[in-house]
This record gives sequence, C-alpha cells and structure tokens, in this order.
Amino acid sequence: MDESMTTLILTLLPLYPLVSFLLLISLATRLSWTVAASISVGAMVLSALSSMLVINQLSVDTPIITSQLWTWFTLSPSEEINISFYLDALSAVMIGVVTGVGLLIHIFAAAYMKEDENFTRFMAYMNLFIVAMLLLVLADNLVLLYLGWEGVGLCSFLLIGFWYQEKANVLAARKAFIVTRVGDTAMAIGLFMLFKETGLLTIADINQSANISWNVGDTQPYWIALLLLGGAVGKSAQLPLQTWLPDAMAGPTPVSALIHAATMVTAGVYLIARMHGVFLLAPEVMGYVAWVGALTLLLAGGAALVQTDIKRVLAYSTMSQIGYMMLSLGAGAFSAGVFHLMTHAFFKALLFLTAGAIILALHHQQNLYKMGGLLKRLPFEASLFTIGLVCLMALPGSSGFFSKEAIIGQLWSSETAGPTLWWCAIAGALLTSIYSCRLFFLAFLGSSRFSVPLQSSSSKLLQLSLLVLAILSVFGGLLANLLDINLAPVFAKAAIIDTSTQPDWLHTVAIATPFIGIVYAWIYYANYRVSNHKTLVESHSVLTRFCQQGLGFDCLYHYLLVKPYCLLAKFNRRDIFDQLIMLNAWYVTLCHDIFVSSQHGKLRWYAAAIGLVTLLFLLILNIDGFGSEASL
Amino acid sequence: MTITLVMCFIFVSACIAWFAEGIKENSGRYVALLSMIAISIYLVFALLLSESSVDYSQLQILTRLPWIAHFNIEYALALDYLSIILVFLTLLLAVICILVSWHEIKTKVGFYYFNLLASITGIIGVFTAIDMFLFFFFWEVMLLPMTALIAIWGHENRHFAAIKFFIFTQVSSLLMLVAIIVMSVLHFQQTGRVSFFYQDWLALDVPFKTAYYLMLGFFIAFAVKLPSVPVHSWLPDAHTQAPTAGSVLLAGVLLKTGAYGLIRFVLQLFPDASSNFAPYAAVLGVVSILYGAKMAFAQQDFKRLVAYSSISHMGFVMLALFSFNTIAYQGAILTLVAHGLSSAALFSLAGMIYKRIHSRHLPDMGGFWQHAPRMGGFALAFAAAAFGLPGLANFVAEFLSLVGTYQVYPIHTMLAALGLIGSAIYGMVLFQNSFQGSFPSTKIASFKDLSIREFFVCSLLLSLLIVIGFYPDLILNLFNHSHIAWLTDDVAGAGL
Amino acid sequence: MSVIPLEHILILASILFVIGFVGVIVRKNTLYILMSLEVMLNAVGVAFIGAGSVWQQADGQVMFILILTLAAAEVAVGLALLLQMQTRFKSLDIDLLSKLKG
Amino acid sequence: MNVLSPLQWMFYLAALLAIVASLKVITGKNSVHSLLYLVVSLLAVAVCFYLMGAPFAAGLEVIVYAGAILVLFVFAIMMFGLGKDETLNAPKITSFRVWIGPSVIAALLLAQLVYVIDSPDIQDKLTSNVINAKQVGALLYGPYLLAVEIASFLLLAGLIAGYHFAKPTGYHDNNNSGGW
Repeated sequence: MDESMTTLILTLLPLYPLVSFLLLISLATRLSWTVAASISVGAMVLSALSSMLVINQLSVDTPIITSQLWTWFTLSPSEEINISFYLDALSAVMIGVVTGVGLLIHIFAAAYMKEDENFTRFMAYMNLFIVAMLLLVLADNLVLLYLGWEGVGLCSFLLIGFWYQEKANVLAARKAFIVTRVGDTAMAIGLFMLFKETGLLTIADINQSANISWNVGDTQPYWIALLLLGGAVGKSAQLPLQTWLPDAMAGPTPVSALIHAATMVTAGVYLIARMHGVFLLAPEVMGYVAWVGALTLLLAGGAALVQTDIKRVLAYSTMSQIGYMMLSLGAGAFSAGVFHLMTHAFFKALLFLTAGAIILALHHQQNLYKMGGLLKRLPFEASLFTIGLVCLMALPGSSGFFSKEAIIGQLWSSETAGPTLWWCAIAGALLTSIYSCRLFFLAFLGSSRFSVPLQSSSSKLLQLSLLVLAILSVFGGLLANLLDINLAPVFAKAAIIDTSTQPDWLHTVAIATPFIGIVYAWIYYANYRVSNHKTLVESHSVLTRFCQQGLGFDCLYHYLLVKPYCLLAKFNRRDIFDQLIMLNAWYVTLCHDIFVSSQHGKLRWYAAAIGLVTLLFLLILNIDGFGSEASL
Repeated sequence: MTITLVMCFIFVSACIAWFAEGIKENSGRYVALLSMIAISIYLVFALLLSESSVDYSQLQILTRLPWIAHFNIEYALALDYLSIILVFLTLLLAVICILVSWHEIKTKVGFYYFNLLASITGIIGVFTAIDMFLFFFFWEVMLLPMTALIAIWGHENRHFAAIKFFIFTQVSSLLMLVAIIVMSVLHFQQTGRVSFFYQDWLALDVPFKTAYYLMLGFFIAFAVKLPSVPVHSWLPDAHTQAPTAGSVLLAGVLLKTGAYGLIRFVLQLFPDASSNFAPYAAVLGVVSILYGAKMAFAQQDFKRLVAYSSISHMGFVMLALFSFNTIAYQGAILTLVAHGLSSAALFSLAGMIYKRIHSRHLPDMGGFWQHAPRMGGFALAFAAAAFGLPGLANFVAEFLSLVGTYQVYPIHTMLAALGLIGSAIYGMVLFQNSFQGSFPSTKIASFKDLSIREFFVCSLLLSLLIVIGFYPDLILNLFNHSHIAWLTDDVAGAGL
Repeated sequence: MSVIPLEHILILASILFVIGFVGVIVRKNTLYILMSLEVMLNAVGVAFIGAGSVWQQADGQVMFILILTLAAAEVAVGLALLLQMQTRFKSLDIDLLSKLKG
Repeated sequence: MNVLSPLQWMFYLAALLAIVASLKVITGKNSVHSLLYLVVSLLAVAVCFYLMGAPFAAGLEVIVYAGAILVLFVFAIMMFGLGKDETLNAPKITSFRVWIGPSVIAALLLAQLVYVIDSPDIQDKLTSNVINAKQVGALLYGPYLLAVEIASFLLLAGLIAGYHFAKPTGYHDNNNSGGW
C-alpha cells in the first residue's frame, strides 16, 4: 500500500471507536442489545484490523509512520502543538495490545454485561477508553499524550463507578481518579519544565535533542525524568500511588481486565519507554525507577498472598508484574520491559476474564473461601485459568517465561540495577508462584464450599474470546518474533547490557524459583487443596490483616492527607476572610446599638444631656481663661 | 458607530421588554430573546465586513463625541481583540441567561428583563469605553441592575447578598475614581489640558512613586471584581442568592470586567509599576487558586461550590497576567472565555436542579443520573471542564497559562499546579454528590430529564467548550501576539 | 450709674436659672416642670433687666416684655397639653411620654 | 464694697427671698403650695426689678407674670384637677403650718417694699438711674416694632393652640380616648 493510504488508515484508527462512542451516547436508550453490541464490537474490529494493517507496513525502510490532523495551538513560533499521530515499533506493540486485547475484551463484555440495563452506556465508555488509550499511545507530542492520559483517567473513573448506586463504588472511582490525578499533576509540571528547558514538546525532537542540550547527570534531565516518573507511578499504580488499584476492582470484571490489567496501567511503562531519551541522561532516576519497581513487586506479592477476593489477588499480581516492567526499564532493558508488557497483557486479561466467568457462574461470589472444587464443576474456565496461572508463574515454555527471563537475565549486570535488584526479582518470582498456587488450590481443588447451583455460561461469544486469549497468552512469546517487531531501533540509544560476565548459575536459579514456589505452596497450603470439611477459616492474624490492606499504605494516606484536608475544610467552612470583613460589620452594628440605647424617649434625660453638654461647652471655652479675671 | 448602536438597541429593547410585559403576559422574554439574537447577528456581520481592512491588534477608536466639554470628557468607544472577544462572550451569555430564566421568573417579569438587558448594556460599555470617565460611568451602570437582580429575584437572604455585593464593588471602585481623577490632574499639570482619554494617558510619563499608587488604586478595584482572595467573600454570597440568570451573568461576564480592567488599565497603563508589583500579585494569584480550591471542597451548597471554583480559576488569570509572558497572556485570555462558558454552564445546571428539587444543598441530592441520564452526561462534561479535562477549553487555557508562567515563576506554577488536584477533588465532590450515589426517593418525588430548551442551552455551551478545547486558535489568532508591546517574549529555547 | 453691680445681678439670675433647670430635670410631674420653666424664664428676665439697668438702656426691658409674652403663650399651650396628658394617660408623669425613641 | 448701702441691702434680701421661694417651688410636695411659692418668688423678683431701677418692668412682672400667667396656672390646676392625682395622695395638711411659709416670706416682702418706698435716700438714689416707662415705650414702638408684631402673633398662636388642645370633648368623660 502506498504512503498516503497508510497515513489515512492510521488517522482513522482511533476514530472508529470515537464514532461508535458518540453513536451509543446519543441513542443510548433506544438501542437494543444486539445493535449496541454490534456497533461497539464492530468499531473495535475495524480499529484492530487497521492497526494490523498499519503494523505490517512498518518495516526496516519505513520505521516511522506519522499523520497530522490539525494544529491544536501554538506555544511559540518554533513549537506548534498539533493533533498528529506517530507510529514506530514501540507504539506498534502498544496499539497491537490495545486493539487486540481490547477487541477480545469487548466481545467478552458484550456477553458478560448482557443483562445490565444500561449496557449501551457501558460499551460507550469502553469505546471512549479505547479512543483515549489510542490517542495516548499514538500521540506525537506530550500534550496530546497528556490528553490521552487524562481521558484514560476519566474513563477509568466512569467505568470503576459504573454501578454508581452503591456508595463503595462511587468512593473507589473518586479515589482512583484523584490518586492518578496527583501523578498527572507531577507529569504536567514535568512538561512545563521540559518546555522551559528545551522549548520543545514533540517527543521525537526531545529524544533526539536531549543528549545534545544536556549531558549525563545534569540537573534538568534529573528533575524532568523524576517528574515524568511521578506521572508514570500514578497511572501504573506503583509504590507511592498504588492504593487505588485494589479498590478499582469495584468495577465490572471486563473493566478490570481491560483497564487494570492490559492497557491503562501499562501507560506509565509506555511513558518511560517513550521518553527513554531523557531517562538515559539521568542514571539516578533510572535507579529510582528500578527500585520503585522492585519495592512494588515485593509489596504487591506480599499483599496478594493473603487476599480473600479473587479479583484483588489478580489486582495485586498486576501491580507486581508492572513492578517487573518498571524494574526492567530502570535497569535499561527497555525492549525486555515492553515485551513483558505485551505478554502480561494477554495472560492477565485471560486471568481476569476467566475469573469474571467464574464469578458470573457463582452468582457474583468473589470470596475465595466460598469457592473450591471448581476444577470438576467448571472444567472450561478452570483449564483456561490454569493456563493463565502457568504464564503468570513463568513456568518454562509459557510466554511469561520468555519475557520474565529476558528481564531477570539483564538485571545482574546492568549498571543502574544490580545483584540486589536481581535477588528482589527472584524473590518476587517466588512470591508470584506461591500466591498463584494458593489461588489455584483455594478456587479449584478441595471441597466446594458453596451451596448455590452452578450456572455455567453457555454463551458462545464468551467462550470464543476466552479461547482466543488463551491461545494468544500461550504463544505470545513467539508472536513477537513472528511479527519481527524489532524494538532495537527504537531504543537505539540505550546501551546494550552485555550479560557475558554474569555467573552461569544465574540462569538455573531463575528457572528453578517457580518450581521451588510450587513445592512450598503444595506443602504449606495442604489443607486448602485436600480439605474435606465445608468451611475454611481464614487466619485473622494482625500480619494478614495488615497485608490485606495493602501494607498499611491506605490508612497511612488516609490519616496523612485525607483526614487533615477534610478537617481543614470543615474548620474553615465559613471562610476566614469573610468573617474578618463581617467582623467590622458587626463592630459597626455594636456602636450603633450603644448610641441607639441612649435615645429612650425620657424627656428629662434629654434635658439633663443638654445641660451637661452646655456645661462641657462652657468648660472648654473657658479652659484657658478660667483662672484669670475673665471680664464677664 | 456600531457599538453605540448595539448598546442603544439593547437598552431600548430592555424598555420594550418591560412595557411589553405589561401589555401581554410572558411577552417580555420573547422580546428580550429576539432582540439579543438580532443584535448579535448584526454585530457579527458589522465586524466581518470591516474585519479585513482593520487590524484589531491595536485599539481602533470607533466614536469620539464631546460629552462634558468643560473637562473635555468625551463619549469615546474603541474596539480591539480583547473587547471583541469579551463583547461576544457577553452577548452569548445574555442569550443563555434569557433562555435559562424562561420559566424561573414569575414575579415582575418585565422589570427583570429590563434589569438583565440594562446590565448587559453596562457591561458592553465597560468593555468598549476608552474614555476613563465613561469607563467609570459604565462600571457603575453595570453594577446597579445586577444588584437589583440579586436583591429582588434572589433566594432566601438575597438582601444581605445584594448589599454586600454592592458595598464591595462600590468601595473598591471609589479607589479607582480617585486614581482616575489624579491621573487627569497629572495630565493637566503636564500638558495644561485635563483629559480622560486613554491614549493621552498612555503617552503620559508618570513619576514612579505616584504611578505605583495609582496602579494600586486601579489594581484593588479590579482585584475585588476579579475576586482574588482577600477581597473575594462577596462572590459566594452573591452567587448563592442570585437567580440562575444572575449567577450566569455574574460568573460569566462580571468577573471578566475585572480581568479586562487588569489588562487594559493596570498592565498597559502602568507597565513598570505593575512589573514591580508583579511578584506580590503572583502570590495573590497562587493563594486564590489554592484557597479557592480548598474552600470549594468544603462547601455543602452547589452554587457556593461553583462560586469558589470561579475564584480558583480567576487565580490562574491573575497569575498568568502578572507573569508578563506571551504564552501566559494567551492562556489568561483563553481562561476568561473558557471559565465564562464552563461556570455559566454549571450555574445553569444548578438552576435546573433547583427548579426540580428546590434546594441547592448537596447532601440531600444524589443519584440524579438514573432519572436524568442526559443531564448527568452534561453535568459530567461541565464538571470535567471545571477541573480542566483535556479536550475542553479550560485545559488548553490552564496549560498555556501554566507553561507561560513557569518561564517566569517556577515555584508559583508548581503551587498553582496543586490547584489542579484541588479542582479535581471539588469537581468530583460536585458531580458525585449530586449525580451519583443513591437517589433520595424519600425527599424528592420525581426528577425529570432535560427539556428541549435546557437541552439546547447545555449542548450549545458544551459544543463551544469542545470546539475551543480542540481548536483554540478560533480565539487566539484574533490577535497576532508577536507584537503586543508590553509582553516580554523571553520564551526559553535555551537549549536549542 | 446703677448701684447694684452687674456681677451680683447675673449671679442671682444664674442661681435662679440653675434652680429652675434642676427643677425641670428632677421633678417627674409635668406640672412642676412647667413651674420650673417659669422660674428659668424669670431668671432670664432678671438678667436682661439687670443688664439694661447697668447700662441705662431700655432694650433690657423691651426684651423682658417679649419674654413675658413668650411665657404667657408657653403656659397656655403647656397647660392645654397637660390637659390632654391627663385625659390620655390618667397621670402627669413625664416618663410616660416616651414613645418617640430610637 | 464692704459697707452696703441700704438699697443694696434691700436688693440682696429680695434676691435671697426669691431664691428661697424658688427652692421651695421645686421641692414642694403639693402642686398648689409650690405654685404659691412661685408667686412669692415672682414678687420677690419684681422687687428686685424695682430696686434695679426698672419700675415699669416690676409692674409688668407683678401684673402680667404673677397676676395673669400664674393665675392661669392656678385656674388650670383647680378647674381641670390637673394636680388631682398628687393632691389625692398628698397628706391633707390644712393646719396652720401649711401657709406659715408663704405668709412669712410675703410679710418680709411687704416690709421691704414699704421700707423702700418711704425711705427718702433709697428713693433719691433710685431716681438717678430709673429707666421709666416712656423710654421703654418709645423703644418698644421704635426699632422693636417688628418684634412686638411677632410677639402678638406668638400670643395668637398660643391662644389657638391652647383652645385646640383643651377642646371640651376631652375632659368631660374620662373614658373616651381623647377624641382624635
């Protein structure tokens, strides 16, 4: 296909879901399920197809495809911010994931949300989310990226708070939006600083000109990278701003699959990968990125060990997997991180959707301690779920294995990461395998701890999408090479980490850890998998409750930020400045009252007053002459 | 000549609306509506025809007639890009006001429309007057009908709010009057001829000390009107007690007269004094942003919350204007338009909610989205505009202001960026408390969705917000900002 | 010239005036107030006549005559009002007339 | 100044009597008694006028002031029972002591008057600075003509007001609320 054709396809790519969003919103109530589902899924099919076409066009000789719509606004004569798309290998991977996984999730959601009365509104939000994500990924300048960034934040707010009748969902949606907004503000300040230092906001120019205008270790790239990291941390639910992700499970399951597994949470990783030009110039910040990833990895792994709700386990596991990606970016292994992002999108979406199918079958029962013995009852969902778990644990042969090995392999000898971070990664892998096995035993083995009759989902659409996703997650690793997406040219500037000097036992340990985890879980969680009695008591020790609440970050922020702000607001509800001004109004009325009280109508007092005043008057007149012989 | 024609036409139609009401019930509003639409179309064509030949980056004097010959006070009107933008905003919001108060006003309807149109005439006068005395005259003319609007058709303690509004503005404009008189005397001393003409004053070289105090005199008057923190407390009261159209007009346009005054009569008239005063004004701007956001979060009353959010938005304008940066200046002008539209939208929404449940108290609202999906959608869009969601006009405005201000005051901008989080918080509180959560069926019987008229108002405002959000050059290329004299162009391109 | 020095006459006048003034302030009964008023008027008369006699001018006495007419008119109206007060309030206590207050 | 001529003695005595009478006026319990003291005080002042060389004024004082105005007072009190509430609850002292006060002061005044009239040296001292009625009359109808006219208007106004306020509808039956 010739040049103009591909740019046209690229331009239209985000517009299909936008058109379907507008259609669904305007005709919300009058559309039947079939029409609404076909519009939304159809739009997704179109954009998936066009993204496939466009990715094929990418090749060695045309590494970048751009298309320009119109000039948004001009910052300075030299720098024009315009609505234009920029496709290279990195964003190709991203749009592949977004549209591919997005399509499958749309199909699943069409079946899953069939009975919900405002189904059209749900599909409209899903489409709007895809548009925002595509804008984020395809943006050629940081302001358009920020537009996609905030749009994604708004859609996640809408989708988390989809069932807004319950107060809990409303608060969860608000928390998600405000916490991500904190990250966005940090990123915005980063943009301002970037513009002040370089006068540029277009990503490609920044990456090229970065090492010309600054050299490694300058203060400007340090602060800009740090602020961009703040934005990424907010959106990808990493350490300081990760409290919103577990609560975001209040939304419907397809939402969790699409937003909180496959696409939105990876936006932070994409931002760092995209702005690697700046990050490379600030090695300390790369170190921070690695450490943030490692710490989140461990924290989320620990929390996932003790969760009772199946979706919260998966949420914490997403958080830890993204920790892996951050770790790899921090270590400088950009392409490995992005590769893990892709494979993770597939198997995590699979895990969430199958969990959704299981929840639907158990009549919205999400508590693991109320499940059990599902392997026999729901064989189809159970088998797919196990495939997902296998990839999650990165057992050899699964797609997770390829991507996680790529990351762990490069940690040891990268100068920004190092052996300590390698050991954190290994510990994380261990934790992942333990909580995956625990999840598996609780949900699928042991005796069934539920009384309600199983209503297995018979809809073909649902099962089809799950099957395709399962295939994708198994062969994801190969898919990358199949499309020979070579991310190398994108990250040309990043130094290749030579793994030759590494000790050779690293590889064996990395492969062995998942199995060690499985054996340990097999022994430790014996009573989960073989228990014959009906109820299983979950341990309520202080440590478990502490981990359950995300290692205390929630109440830390609550008492550190939320409560003081509310108290300050309540304390100053009636505006200090207003009261200051009302103060002198009160003072004037006070004087008025004093004087008024002297006019009480008694004539004799008035006469006395007149006498007094004349006396006073005479005194004043004669004040000087009083002594001397004033001639009367 | 056009502007005088516009003003006379509006005032005449105001009187007609008043008398028409006497003759036939409910005819006042039709007269008002038709006249406003007719005059807006006329103005558009008048400007389009003359557009090509005239460059509106400079002040184009329209009319100059001697008014009080003895002091050579002239009836002088002039137009430039700033006045055009703000006059069109006024006309648009006038139409919105009339549509919004269609069924709301039951008592003394004719007089209501008279007041509405009279204050609009005053506002247009303020934006176009170039003779300082005439400017002060219109400044007072616009104030009286507005006070009447609040005092007669307001809500429960409207008298208090109206009096507070009147005293605040009146006292501050007295300072301005003093400054105007001193300037004219200075002009007399230097050129032997008393003059109130803006151009003559520009040519005057005022000693720094007096210029500083004169600038302060003007600044305080406009800081009260553009509510910056220490003197803002009239706005929440005026807004909560004003009728819907009153709040729309108040928030949409009256605040802009403050900003217009700042640009025209503080920054351009006393450039060196204001650049000397700029750091303090920047601090004031930041304080209003953060304080407005915090106070908005604390409010229980829908309109009061939106009023405090206006204070926060206007803090951005103050900060952007006093950073003397081209980009920030563009951002400030865009904020004027964007805030005008978004706060007008939020207030009309408040009016619609008040019409249905007769209360503005947030705790006893909730779950309206179930019963009024379309209104919920619009409310979400307008709340999103309030907290600067990209894609809507406010984001571009805030982004430009903050990018521009960052070049000059980095720390202030970082603090102002906290205002973005604050705006997100109160935007959430506003939207979720009223439209999400459970519907208080005990208190509220039914909640109808938008009527056609309301739908038209909301969609008009939303489409404008989106168009300006995605294509701000509609406003910005009215003036090529390259040669605005008083703006320093130290756009960093340090690296490249 | 006049035998009696002016100071003494004026002292007499002021004493009488003060006595009248005290009477007006202290007494609650309106009748006494009217009487004290008479005393005060009389004191003024003394002052005028005194001055007239000291400087041998007849103006003092003319002024005294005017004061007389004033006193007459004042008493007439005063007593009539007193009458009204009697019928309205059934008592002559001046403090009852305190409607005109702030 | 220390040795007083008889005229000055007389003046001071009269002044003293006037002051005592006035004091008795304002401290009186019974309105009629204080009214009588007021009459006595006016008479004392009249004597002072006479001693000051203003016989016309003294005459006027006795005739117009004490004679007319205070008689009107007494009339008002007696006829319309203005002092009723006070006389009712004031102690009934009809005994001798009641009018000993005024009579003593009146007697003194009488003695003083008689002495002044027929003691030759006071008379000739007086005649040197008497401003007789003719001078007053000439002045009255000279420059002060307008003042006299106004005074007559004042009297007319007083008359009408007096009539209007004291209209008979009010005082007969006490129960109606005063007519207007």
